[in-house]
Amino acid sequence: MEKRDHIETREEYRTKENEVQEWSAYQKLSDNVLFTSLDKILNLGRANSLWYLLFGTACCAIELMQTGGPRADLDRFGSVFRPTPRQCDLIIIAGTVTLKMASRIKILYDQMPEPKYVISMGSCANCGGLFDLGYSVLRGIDKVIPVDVYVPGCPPRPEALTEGLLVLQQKVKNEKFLVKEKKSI
Amino acid sequence: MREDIIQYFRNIKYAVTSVPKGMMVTLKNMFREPTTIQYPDRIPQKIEDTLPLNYRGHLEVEKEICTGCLLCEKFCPIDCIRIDVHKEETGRVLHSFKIDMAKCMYCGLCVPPCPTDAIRFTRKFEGSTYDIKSLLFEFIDTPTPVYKPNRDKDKKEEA
Amino acid sequence: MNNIAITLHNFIIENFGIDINLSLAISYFLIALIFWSFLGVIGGLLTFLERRVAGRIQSRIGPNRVGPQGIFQMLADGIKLVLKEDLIPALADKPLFRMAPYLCVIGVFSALVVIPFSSDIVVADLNVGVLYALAITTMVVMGILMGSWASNNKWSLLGGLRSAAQIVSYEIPAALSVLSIVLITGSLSMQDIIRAQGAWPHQWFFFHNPGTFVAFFIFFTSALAENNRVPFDIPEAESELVAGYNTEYSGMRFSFFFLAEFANVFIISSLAVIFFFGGWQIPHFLISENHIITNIIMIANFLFKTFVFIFIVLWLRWTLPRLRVDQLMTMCWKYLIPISFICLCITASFVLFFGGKSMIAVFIGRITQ
Amino acid sequence: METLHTRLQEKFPNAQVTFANLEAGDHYIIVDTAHLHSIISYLKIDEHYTILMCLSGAEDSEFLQSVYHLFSESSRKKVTLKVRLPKDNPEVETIGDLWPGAYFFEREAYDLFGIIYKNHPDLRRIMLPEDWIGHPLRKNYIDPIQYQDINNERAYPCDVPNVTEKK
Amino acid sequence: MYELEKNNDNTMTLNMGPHHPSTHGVLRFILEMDGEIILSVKPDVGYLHRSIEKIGERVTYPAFMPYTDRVDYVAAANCNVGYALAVEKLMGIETPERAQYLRVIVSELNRIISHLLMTGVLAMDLGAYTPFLHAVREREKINDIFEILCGARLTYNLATIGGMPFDIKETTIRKCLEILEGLKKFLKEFDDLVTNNAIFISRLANIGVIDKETAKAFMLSGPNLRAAGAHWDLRKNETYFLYDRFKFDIAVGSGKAGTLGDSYDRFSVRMKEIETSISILEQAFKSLPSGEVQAKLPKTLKPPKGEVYVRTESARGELGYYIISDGTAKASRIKIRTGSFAAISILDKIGRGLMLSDLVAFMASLDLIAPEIDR
Repeated sequence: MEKRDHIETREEYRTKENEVQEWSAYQKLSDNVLFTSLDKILNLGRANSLWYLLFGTACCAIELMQTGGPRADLDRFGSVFRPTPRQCDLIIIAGTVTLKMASRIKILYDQMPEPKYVISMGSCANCGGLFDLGYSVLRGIDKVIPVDVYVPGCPPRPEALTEGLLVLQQKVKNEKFLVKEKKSI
Repeated sequence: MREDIIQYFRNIKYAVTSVPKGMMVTLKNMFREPTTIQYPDRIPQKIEDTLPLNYRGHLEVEKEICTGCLLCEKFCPIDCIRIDVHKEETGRVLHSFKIDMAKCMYCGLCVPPCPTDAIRFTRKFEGSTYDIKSLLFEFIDTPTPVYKPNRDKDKKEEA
Repeated sequence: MNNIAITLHNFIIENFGIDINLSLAISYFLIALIFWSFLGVIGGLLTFLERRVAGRIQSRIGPNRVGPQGIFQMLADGIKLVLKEDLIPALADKPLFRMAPYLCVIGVFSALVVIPFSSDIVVADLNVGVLYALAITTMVVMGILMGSWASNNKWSLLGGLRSAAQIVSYEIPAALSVLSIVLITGSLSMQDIIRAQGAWPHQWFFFHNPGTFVAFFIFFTSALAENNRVPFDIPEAESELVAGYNTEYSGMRFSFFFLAEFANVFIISSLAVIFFFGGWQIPHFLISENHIITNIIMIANFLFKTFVFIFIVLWLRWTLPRLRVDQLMTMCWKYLIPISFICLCITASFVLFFGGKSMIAVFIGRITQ
Repeated sequence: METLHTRLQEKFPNAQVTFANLEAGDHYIIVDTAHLHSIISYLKIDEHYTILMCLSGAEDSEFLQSVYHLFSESSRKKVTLKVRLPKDNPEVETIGDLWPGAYFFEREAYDLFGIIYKNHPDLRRIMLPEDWIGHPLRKNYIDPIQYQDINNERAYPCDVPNVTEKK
Repeated sequence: MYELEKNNDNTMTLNMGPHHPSTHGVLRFILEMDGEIILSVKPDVGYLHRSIEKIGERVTYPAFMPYTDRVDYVAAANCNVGYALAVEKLMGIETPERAQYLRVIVSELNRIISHLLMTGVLAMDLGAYTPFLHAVREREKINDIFEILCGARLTYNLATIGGMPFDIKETTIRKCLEILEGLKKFLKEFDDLVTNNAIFISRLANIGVIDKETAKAFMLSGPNLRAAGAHWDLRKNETYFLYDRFKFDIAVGSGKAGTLGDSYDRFSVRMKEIETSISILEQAFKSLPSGEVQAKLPKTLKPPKGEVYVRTESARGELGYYIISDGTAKASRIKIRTGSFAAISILDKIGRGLMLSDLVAFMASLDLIAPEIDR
């Protein structure tokens, strides 16, 4: 979909390490028992409901389908696919990203509401992989959008992607969500 | 006209009969055991152990038997293997053996040429990480002299 | 004791002795709160149920990690949706965009007012209950159309237009098939319709005569279509229109649409039960002296029947492909509406010749003569 | 195929039709650029080579080539036709009017080799974005490291500094 | 069916893709619409152009094998063996009989899972998600077989030039036959659920009718051509890999639901081909000869100067490799002619006058796969 004209571009991408240092004052706040326990509950909710975008670029898309399929069943962890980026928390970059496609993926990423996560699935999305030799392939999706979890494999088998999701869930659970909200005020 | 009317009722009949048929199939499936393998925790056996022996998972290098012949590096079309061999007084010494698992395409072109099976596939497939740099596998921690298969064979014969 | 709001009102006046108007307001507010949160829970539960049923049909499991058997999955989804950023597209019509999901929810939830859960528990037993239920659920189409227009997205717009055409068309066969029931009972009140039926299958309007028998299927089909469920989910057809009218909605607003859809499943199933399957009617030997116990049994009976129909809705959802727009219209205007007229005629003739007695009663009467 | 070659020579005396015999694989016929369209339509209509199997661009040392693989269903024979085009002005007549499906193959050859097909209704880039520079399958093409605002250099750790001792 | 009037004032331009749930990857169509009716379709491909043909010139002949996997990842084995056949023909290598049998086995297994995916996805595009997951369930079982054979699930890299790198064991054959038995049962169930469903038929019948002449003019091949009524199967008409030793019928469209060459025919041809493949596999397992699986080759492959165009019947039609060798270890040009690329050009001609929902069904019935189009 081309929805260039109505995108609210958010310049500030998550810069993970800097944030923690800058807002150390809020960290003390977050040590508060109430905050931490509330954070825990909220994060548990968020982590167990990571809806991913129905979107695959190449070979890994087939494994992504099969991960959603009966054998691996991502739905067990509360992950279902949604066709539109507006309702997604997670975009799984499944496969090769060409230079022509890169800007489209950035648009898709921009269309997703915060908080949003990115899993880079497979060698091609990680760093260009075997198409490193070509001229038209982006060497790593992290050149365009920030990546949270890298899943190795070419393509990763469904269990490997499931593990990637679990690793991401762990990351979501350890985030300090309420404090982040404070920051924007 | 008459055919149209017949068609009209045939359509109704077909819709009424075919829809329940499909519904019976889904109902049957509902009472079958789900085929889901509940990775990672609710399974009787680790997935790794259920995979066939020739599964192409992550690569592994046994540094003790690496001859430093660089064949695997040569056969890899995308240069994801980097071997560092130095010539020292005692002979050739392996200083580093890096495999970039983030870039590797798991094609298996590097494994057959190896004369000693030092580089081989494991059945590991898990390796999700927050940091792509951790997918650069280094197999040599301390400089290791390369393995010389011929001399070893001679020794065996003597014994 | 027709109206629990009045009961509550009396209770408040007796115990707290406050102004009549105020206590009426309080009691209605409380009732509204209880029923709305009930429907919210039902809606959430249905999302979970749908995923589990779908899972089993597709030989997988479905959500099973949050809580025992994943029962708290809906809570996790709820938390997440509330915490999501509320995106409004830059070129959207903002007031309409904000309003649309609420309109949808209001349309669906207001229908609950006339749904009798037992002989006593009904918010308001309107004498035009049937009309009200059919009319107020149509408000959903306003919400959908509004949201789709306001999104400023072509896919949404297509979805909204499809939805408008669909819901308005299918209103006709639904109303016509319910008309057969009204013809028999001579009343538009839900309670009267239920009271005209009995606890046993042969007393249900479903088996009343061939007209009502077919009318049920027409009603159910058109109710499904009004609810945008498969095989009539063309307004949000995933593979065609991305996500249809809710393409641009995110977070809380999307969850309202979502909740409205699932609440609507409950509403249509309960309407089917009320009109054709005897509603809360329980056999005589289960009616005890204690009002509360009787009511609880009635509610359980009603909810059980409703959930059977909810299951059928979900089952259909995961079996059938969807129709095309023109096929949908063809089905409505060429098949459902003529057939529902025929049903109406059959029922009318039954009422005329047998005085509203059911087919089985007439049959038994003939035998015993 | 050689008989076909002689027939073609008889039919088109003005055209240069040469037969190339190689060490291995298929043989092919090199035809004149100006007569390509008439030769192919002759082959399709009179010789019943009704199937166009493949249309591709290629490059040898001096020329760009447009290669046509034709197939006859009735006689089960294949024929490979080639035209050689100068690198500075590679122009050849389109055969899309004979096989409409060829338009897309021609667009691909245009995109990747820069071969211009005359009378093509819609000769745009097909694989690469419109603002791409160069025709990548030519031998002297250098891969870009910058496209729009994306820096496409190899990133660490994929690019470990190469310190390998090689003999 | 519909009056088509090009009235520029009242049309809507709709952008479909590259992220659209029904475009199977990253295709993009610019649609000119009058309400729900499509006036023109402009395919915009290339979002997955991965420069495989250029890479073919940069790597040696054996090292290109993994790249052929990625040409068509749904039927990777077909691409593998096709490439191996092309290079063997260029070099004049004779492949051992058992290796040829193995190639037949892997290509037919792969054809089954490719067609399973296609039929499943077609059902999904029509709104039924369950048949898709059932198809995926059966796919998984055959994926397991591939895992046992070559160690990978999707991108197999299972052929070497001059043979096969693995041999098939007795236990694997038994397991394979078991799965094929299960598959037959599944196909019956699938017929009840999808093929004979009234809604499904009404969505596909008479939609996107391609007649034989148009199909040939647009260079269609494989199942899409056969659905138009052409008795054309490279396995039979241009025998390779000892396909002449097996008895099987060419599945041809019959037009039983509507017109010959409509979407339903393309669907049912694929369903029939699954059955054909099962029977070929059963014959192959019965008559598998013993012997070597790898021909003797020089250490570095340097084909002589020359060129070759070899085509095989892949799951999506004719898969042709056009290899020009200049006598070195690297090819001078590798062109891959695929079925989907030819099929995409017909969308505009047939797509005009369809409704949006029909276009989705039509596209799914053509079985387009993005990497095959873009390579």
